[in-house]
Amino acid sequence: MISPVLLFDLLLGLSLLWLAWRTLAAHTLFEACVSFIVFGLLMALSWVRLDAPDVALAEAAVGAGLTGVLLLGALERAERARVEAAPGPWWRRGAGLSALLLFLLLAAALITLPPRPPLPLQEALPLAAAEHPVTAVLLDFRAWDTLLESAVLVLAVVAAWSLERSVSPPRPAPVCSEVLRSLVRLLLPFSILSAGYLLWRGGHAPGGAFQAGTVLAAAGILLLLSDLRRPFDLRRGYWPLALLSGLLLFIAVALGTLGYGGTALDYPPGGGAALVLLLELGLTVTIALAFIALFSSGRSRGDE
Amino acid sequence: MSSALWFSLVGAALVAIALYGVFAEHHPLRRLIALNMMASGVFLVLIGLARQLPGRVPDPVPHAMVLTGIVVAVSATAFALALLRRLSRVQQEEG
Amino acid sequence: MSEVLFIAALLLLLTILAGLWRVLRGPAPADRMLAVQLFGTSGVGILLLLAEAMDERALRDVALLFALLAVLGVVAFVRWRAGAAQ
Amino acid sequence: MSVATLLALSLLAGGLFFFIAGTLGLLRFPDQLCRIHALTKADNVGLGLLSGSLALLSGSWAVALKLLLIWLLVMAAGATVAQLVAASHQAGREGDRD
Repeated sequence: MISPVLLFDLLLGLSLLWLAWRTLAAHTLFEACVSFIVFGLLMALSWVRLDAPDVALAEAAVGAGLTGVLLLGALERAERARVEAAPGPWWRRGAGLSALLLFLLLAAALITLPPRPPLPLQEALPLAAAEHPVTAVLLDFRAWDTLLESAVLVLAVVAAWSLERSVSPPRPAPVCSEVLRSLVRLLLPFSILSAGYLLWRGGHAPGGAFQAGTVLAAAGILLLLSDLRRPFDLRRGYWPLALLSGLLLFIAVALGTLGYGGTALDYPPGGGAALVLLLELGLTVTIALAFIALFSSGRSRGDE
Repeated sequence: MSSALWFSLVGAALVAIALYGVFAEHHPLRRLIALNMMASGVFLVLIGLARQLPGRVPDPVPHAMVLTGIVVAVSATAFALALLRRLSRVQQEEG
Repeated sequence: MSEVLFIAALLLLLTILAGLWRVLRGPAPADRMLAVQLFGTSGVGILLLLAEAMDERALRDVALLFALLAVLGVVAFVRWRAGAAQ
Repeated sequence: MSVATLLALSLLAGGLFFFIAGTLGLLRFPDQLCRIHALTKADNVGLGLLSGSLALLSGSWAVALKLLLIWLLVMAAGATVAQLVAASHQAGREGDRD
């Protein structure tokens, strides 16, 4: 008899595929968005089954929360966009055929992949500045990647801002229900608490800046959506500095370590844990503010 | 077949389905959703491979890459949506 | 014990799929959005079951995030409806 | 098998019953907002029983507290969402888009 574990995994995988197909074949844009939100939920379950709790945490915040909000937020505009004519049957057949070919190639490669030897990384882990392996990779071994990632985030925000009309007053928000406001008042402290908890745990267990940042961003977006906070312009005042804090901290630490030991982002012995925590703090702020900025861009009166 | 290999294969199939979607759909928002789905498929392949290491602990490097990938994918999606808004506005002004 | 928990998780996954089949066949948008909320609850249930079965405490944090953020999509939906009605 | 395990198993069975009953309702009675409104409640009871069962199984107060917190959050969100969607449904009834 098939074990329940295997059955669960089989069913989960099949439902992912089915949902992917349903999302693409959806009749309305709204239907596609809703299917994709449920798809994100099932993806989070798959990460769990693959022993990737860090990824599951990020997916729970991103897939089940942020992406849905972004897509539904753009729906009103997207429905009005004029689109080119639907591709013809031959084009579709060609696309289907190349998709099938791609799948066969990928599947053959995955099945015939030789077993991999254990990683040399395991030996280096005790030397890392963080106990948790994923955090160690993100902020110690491959800290350069994370530095560049925060640069990408800032770049995306700048690009989105550049597409907007310049000075435009915020759109007066429609009156929102009092029930929602009281829920948000209830959820907000919990969200901030959870973000802090995830950040603190990141050093020795699944969690960290990515998860904490997305949770904070989701809380901020909820705050904006419920009209408890007037929409504010992240381009004014000290906000840009806060948005850049992760990137700036990273560059500062890189320069500091360069001056201290000769190699950028090679932490001095004993000081690694503190530096990693500092970087995570900055990264959390950058991720949270970048997502809030990306969400609220294009939502002012001149744009609608 | 191990669970890890199974999920990798599902990831590969997702990439293929999404590829079809990117080419066969004509609405930009649907294409964007298909692209996001393709990213999910790629992540699934990566994490599945990370799980296939000997021993119980998965390889943390793909996990870190996927975490970075998720954040970058969301910001790219948000930027694409900003482009879409702009497109629809320009079309509206042209009448 | 973990086998029993996996069977329970499997049943919850089946309820999501059954509900999905209904939803995708198309009642009004509001129904769909409520159903998504319902799947969120089942998802939380599955995560809690797996946390115990796989002995991985981080999964309870994932469930916590699900519970915290489930409301986001629905709020965006309501705002979209309000915006479209104007 | 200890009394606690037995109790946990029966709570688990009860929780699953409510989840399945809710889904059967969803399959049997489509298109009606009030039905789904009632179904979300069935789900919340199901999650409550499930959390109780898992709290007993884990045998740790910290875990039990976290499960309680999650359950309360889900219930608060569920109630609000049902209210919001019902209101939006009421408002949008004249000109439905689908």
